[in-house]
Amino acid sequence: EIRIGATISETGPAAFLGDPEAKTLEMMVEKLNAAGGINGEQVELVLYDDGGDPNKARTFATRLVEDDEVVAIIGGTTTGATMSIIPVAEDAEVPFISLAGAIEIIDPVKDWVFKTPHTDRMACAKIFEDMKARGITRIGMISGTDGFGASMRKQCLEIAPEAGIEVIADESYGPTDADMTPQLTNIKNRAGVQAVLNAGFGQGPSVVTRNYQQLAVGLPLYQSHGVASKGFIDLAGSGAAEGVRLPGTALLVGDLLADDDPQKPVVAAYVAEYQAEYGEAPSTFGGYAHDAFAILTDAITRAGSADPEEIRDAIETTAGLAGTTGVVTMTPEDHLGFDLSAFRMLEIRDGGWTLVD
Amino acid sequence: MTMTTKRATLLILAAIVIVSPFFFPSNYYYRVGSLIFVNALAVTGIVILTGYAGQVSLGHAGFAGIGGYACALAPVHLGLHPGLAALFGAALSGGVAWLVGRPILRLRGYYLAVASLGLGILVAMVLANEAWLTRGPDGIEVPDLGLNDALEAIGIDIRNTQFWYFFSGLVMVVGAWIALNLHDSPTGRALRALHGSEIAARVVGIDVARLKLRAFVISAVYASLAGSLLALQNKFITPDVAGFMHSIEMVTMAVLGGAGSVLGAFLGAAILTTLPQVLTVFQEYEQILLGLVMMLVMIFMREGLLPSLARRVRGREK
Amino acid sequence: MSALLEIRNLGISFGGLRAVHDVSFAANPGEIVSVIGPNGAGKTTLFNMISGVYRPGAGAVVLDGRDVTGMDPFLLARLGLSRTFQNLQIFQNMTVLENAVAGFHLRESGPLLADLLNLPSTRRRARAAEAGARALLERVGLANAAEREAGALSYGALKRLEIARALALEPRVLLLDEPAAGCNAVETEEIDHLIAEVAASGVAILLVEHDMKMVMRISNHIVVLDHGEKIAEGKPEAVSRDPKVIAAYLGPDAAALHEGEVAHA
Amino acid sequence: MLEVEGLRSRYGRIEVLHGIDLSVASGEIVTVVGANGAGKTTLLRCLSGVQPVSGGSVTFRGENFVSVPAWKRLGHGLAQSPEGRQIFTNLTVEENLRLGAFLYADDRVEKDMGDAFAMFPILKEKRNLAAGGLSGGQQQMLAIARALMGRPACLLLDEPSMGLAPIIVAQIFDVVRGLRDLAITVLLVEQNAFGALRVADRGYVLETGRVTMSGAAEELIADPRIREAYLGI
Amino acid sequence: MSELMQFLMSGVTVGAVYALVALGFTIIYNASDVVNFAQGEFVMLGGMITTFAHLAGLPLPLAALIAIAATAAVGVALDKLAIEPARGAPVVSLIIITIGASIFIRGVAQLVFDKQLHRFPAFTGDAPIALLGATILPQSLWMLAGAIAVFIGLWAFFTRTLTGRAVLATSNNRLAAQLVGINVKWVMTLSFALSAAIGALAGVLATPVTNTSYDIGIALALKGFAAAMLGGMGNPKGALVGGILLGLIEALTAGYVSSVYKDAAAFVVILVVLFAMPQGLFGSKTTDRV
Ligand SMILES: Nc1ncnc2c1ncn2[C@@H]1O[C@H](COP(=O)(O)OP(=O)(O)OP(=O)(O)O)[C@@H](O)[C@H]1O
Ligand SMILES: Nc1ncnc2c1ncn2[C@@H]1O[C@H](COP(=O)(O)OP(=O)(O)OP(=O)(O)O)[C@@H](O)[C@H]1O
Ligand SMILES: [Mg+2]
Ligand SMILES: [Mg+2]
Repeated sequence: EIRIGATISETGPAAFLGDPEAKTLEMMVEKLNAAGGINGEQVELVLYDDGGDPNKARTFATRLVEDDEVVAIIGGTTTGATMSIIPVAEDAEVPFISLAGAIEIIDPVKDWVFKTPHTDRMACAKIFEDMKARGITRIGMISGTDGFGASMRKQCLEIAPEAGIEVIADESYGPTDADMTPQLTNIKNRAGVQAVLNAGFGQGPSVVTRNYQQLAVGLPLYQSHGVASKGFIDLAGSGAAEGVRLPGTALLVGDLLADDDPQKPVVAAYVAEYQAEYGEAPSTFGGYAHDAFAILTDAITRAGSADPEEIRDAIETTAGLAGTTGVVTMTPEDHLGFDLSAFRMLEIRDGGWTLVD
Repeated sequence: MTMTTKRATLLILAAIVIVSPFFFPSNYYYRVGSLIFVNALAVTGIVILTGYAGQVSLGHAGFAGIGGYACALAPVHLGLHPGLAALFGAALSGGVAWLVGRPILRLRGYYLAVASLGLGILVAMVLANEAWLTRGPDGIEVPDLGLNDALEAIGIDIRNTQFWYFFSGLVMVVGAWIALNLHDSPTGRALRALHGSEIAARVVGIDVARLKLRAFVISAVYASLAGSLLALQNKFITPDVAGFMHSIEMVTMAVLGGAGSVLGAFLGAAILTTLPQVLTVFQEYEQILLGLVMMLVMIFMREGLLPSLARRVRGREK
Repeated sequence: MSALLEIRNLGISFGGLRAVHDVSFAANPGEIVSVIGPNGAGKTTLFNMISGVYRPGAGAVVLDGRDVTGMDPFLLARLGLSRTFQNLQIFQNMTVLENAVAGFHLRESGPLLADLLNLPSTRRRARAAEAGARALLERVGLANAAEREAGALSYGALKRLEIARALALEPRVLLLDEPAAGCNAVETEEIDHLIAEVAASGVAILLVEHDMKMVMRISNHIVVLDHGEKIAEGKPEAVSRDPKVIAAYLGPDAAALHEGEVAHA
Repeated sequence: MLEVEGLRSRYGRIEVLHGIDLSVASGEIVTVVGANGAGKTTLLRCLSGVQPVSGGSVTFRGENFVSVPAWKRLGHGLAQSPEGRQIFTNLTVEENLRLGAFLYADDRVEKDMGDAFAMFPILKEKRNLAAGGLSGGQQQMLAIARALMGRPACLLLDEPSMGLAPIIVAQIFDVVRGLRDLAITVLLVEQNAFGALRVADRGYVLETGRVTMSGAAEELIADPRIREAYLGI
Repeated sequence: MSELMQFLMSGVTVGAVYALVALGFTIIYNASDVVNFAQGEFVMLGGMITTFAHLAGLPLPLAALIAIAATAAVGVALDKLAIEPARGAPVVSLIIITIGASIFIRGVAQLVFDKQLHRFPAFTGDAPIALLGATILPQSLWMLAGAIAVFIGLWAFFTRTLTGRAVLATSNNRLAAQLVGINVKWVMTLSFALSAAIGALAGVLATPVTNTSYDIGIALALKGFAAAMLGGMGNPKGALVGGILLGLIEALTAGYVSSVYKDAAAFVVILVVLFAMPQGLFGSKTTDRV
């Protein structure tokens, strides 16, 4: 029996992200075991809910390595949780695949730490690329003050100059705020703003989108990958969400992918299974967990052993593995394994996703 | 409280720290143990402020935040050793408590609660938003204390989690000792007196404003040291330590255990720290059970666990 | 020579109500000055001003030649002024003994650090205070209740506990607000003796009390308030015969105070 | 009207009433005297239902009262003016009185309030003041007046004269006497034993939780033991 | 000018939510001196039950009514099962019970419903109403009207009815309340039912604007608490004014100063107000004499 550990924010402020992640892992383990496990061995998933609290995440990580004696850890829904798990994983020499966004997780590269989501920096780059293509150079930003929003804001501001984008308005909102019209009014009234970018997840972006329509701002609105789920369109209302662009993964637009796209079958299978199991569409975040689990099982299979060190080495040699987020090829210097091209620019049209390019 | 209950409390606490490891099946238990000790330390501060002096604070996590971030920032920016940084944090927390305490301690009951809540939230916000200094909501690394390396150098080989277990345990026991000293001392009596009747306390010559302030500062130092211990052993800290939920948690631990008692503080911390760990087997029922336990304890042991248990034991002896 | 405690033209209003207006009198060491008057005359309010619980709206309180008007009670306590309350102010969360020990606060308290570390000096001070407190409880007849929780005492016992706590300060001026309320005639007499004893030791005592027998028995001087104003002042004999006082306060039974207990039978 | 047999009550583990027997006939005025801590207040609290009874019985107008909750007892005609006054300090004087007649919503409430104001004119003056702002004696008057607003058939008074000026004390005893004319039964606890015995028909002496003496009021006044122990004569 | 107007509209929208939560605190507080930290969960239940009843095909008004009734029942259950058995416990213990209850209710909601964000349509559409160069959603007006209506109701209840007076009397002096014939248990039950119903109403009114999910309760309870303290706890006027004021401070700070520190600004204002008025804006001083 192979034990794999996970600590995920199934509840708490990041439950929006963690819930589909946990569901995905449970579903995949079940499926894997039904299919005979890895190399003939059954897999046991030890899953804890850290509620997004980094301190708890660390305790659970300790529990996973010390008490449950898992061979690898998946988790850390948020960057904060991830960062406090890292010392445990490094100390105990157990491979750890994070589901959080920040670039610090893998830069500089740490021996035992990997991650599956795009970095925020990549999301910013993708958005800026699209803006440039539309001739937009001066934008207003509004971001959540939670970890996700703050981290993405920071990355975007950092790379904006080299991308040729000028951020001339910079506003924020709290994770539970219910009205962003003051911030948006300020952005709207700032002379020269050509588009607005909202970095955030959960409740905020839908309110921003509705307020945006209420104020009739009329400029292109970009959201981040944090809202990439069908739920967002429902919450914001398809009227308000019409025309919103955001960088998303293949997951959201599975049926629009080219037939020869290596991600197409993976995405189709995952979405179908998830839908069947839970009666709802998976979100990008569930996809992160999917990829993490896929990378891990792939590595264990190739290593032919459940020894943490050998698993780690095998993860580092992952090559051409098609996930929902991208096609992953790891190296000792790259613990993420894909680049910008894995992002697709999406636009909401008629209440659904369409590919921009 | 008599001399003997004081000595008994210390003995029990010390025994728990020393004897428990013999029953630990794995290192993880050291981790949980050290968390209990750290929480108990913070809650002991609440016992002094709330249990002795009757002043409510819903913002003490703010001081834990100051203590924790001091350990992250002072070594980098001021070149302080992380251990000294913890003391620096404690001094800073004490200083902040001293400055804001004077005006807010004039308030009573819920008004004091909301003012201290505001204070805690302000600290949490600064920690989350002043990313140039604190690196924002995603948190920041904390340098190693280096004490267990030092121990290793003199031949005591001890795992990191184990070191932190004993170290936190030691600090907690010292904290308990001081709190117990205070309880029976003239200052402690004066604090309890002003809890009973502020006006009568003034009439017997107690400088109520000054004494409340002292309790506030002392409890802030406790919270700050707890925050430092947490940051140092996690080697990472996020603004969550300063968050509202953490403040509520501290107060809940204190009340659950029995707000006026140091051993109660330990009991409350132990229960609320281990409960989520135990409840993981119930998966999605965890929150429900946690809430249920809190309610049941307060319904059936309304003065908190320890005083109620003590009463029951005494009743049986009769 | 000025008196130990001097009240000069003291006054205060609540909303439109002049609760106390232009009241003056003085008290010397060893003297028992009683303040009497109908309910709502302003006696307690007067005490509250003298002891710093209220800040007077007008006038001055002079203690030992020093103007202490509106000074915080804890500072007044340091200057030797202590009091009991009409509405009991007991430290309910403490034992009877601890309540009494709290009265020793000024002599008992020392550096905070010594208290935190339980240094010998702290222990010494605490021991001394406890011994003193036990002696006082003995004096007010509560010695065998020392270890009980204060909240569990009957009303009359609490009244006496307050007196013990006030005495613990070794005050130079003692304000007693209805000390005998809730005590029967015999118990009242015990309190009489206690007060007289304390006065004899050189303490100036201000007494508010509705038990006229007690007041007449032990007062050296009586001040009568009505509607916040002083309407009479003087020796017990004279005051109790003052028609104004009889009309406003004593009522027709007043005669009984002088004609022995005849009227009672 | 009120029949108490073998009544026991305890605070925690400490029993303070060890089997009290006492009765009050309809229209009677009965007083209970005793030293501090004898258990007088505890007795009255048991009768009004705010203090648990651990043994014995309380019968009011033929009905077993032990299991009747406190708030229902006023409806049965039993009112109390408690020790320590227990007024609603945050409500106005008038609201206090109105709540005294909480059970009623008829015209008599107005009239009773008028009577209360007539009895204690100072309360009328202060009708809109928060009751917590009253002087001690004024609060005592309010407590008595509030109990009367409840239209009791039997009134329990715990030290009604406490903190009142002599002139008012005399008046209170007159009021008690007057209750007899209104056919209101009174159980009176007093430290002013002399005054109480003078208005009462009968009296009980309570010592550390036990009735040690009882009898007609005149007899008790004349009893040398009482005179020495409680009247200070 | 239109800018200022927009900020004010935003402040009123958000403030109405705070006010509704704060008003919900009032009754239980007035009956027992307990700040019920599960009040936010009542708001959540109002929104969630309406959402799911609506999804199940019930018309919105009916769904809302069911939600309010069901939440009131939860309030009664909370009183009967947790608060009443703890009768006589210190106020802090009762507060901890309400915190436990809030965790419990949240846990149940997460099981019974789900962890997603939800919303149902606004009562009268989403077409913004233009006003002096600013816009406001029709639903915001519903919220404001709701807050004012609840305020008037509560104000009348506490000052015009004997039952309201009895509620105040119960917290002021429980013993005396019993002596004058008030069934204090019933008063508590009534208070919990009313508070819960007001909370649920808040959830029904606000969800189309704020969204709802199983875990919105804590944040709302916190803001509502702050608003209630700003206005003066226990006073309906304080709750209304405190709530709206808090919303306005946040909106104006976000608009004119810094959106990052708008919550901080709100608390700074609260601190300043409390320094000057330790009982909040309309809190009455308790008169207890010595
Ligand atoms: N805080 C206050 N607010 C309003 N009125 C007050 C306040 N304090 C005192 N008063 C009024 O001042 C007057 C004097 O009250 P005080 O308590 O001094 O009377 P007292 O002489 O002590 O009476 P008693 O003999 O009944 O104790 C009373 O009419 C009372 O109502
Ligand atoms: N809350 C309490 N807890 C424990 N014991 C109590 C409590 N209240 C009163 N007692 C005890 O019960 C006994 C009777 O008290 P009670 O108050 O009935 O006396 P009382 O006759 O009314 O005295 P007083 O004349 O002083 O009012 C006393 O010994 C007292 O110490
Ligand atoms: Mg008085
Ligand atoms: Mg009594």
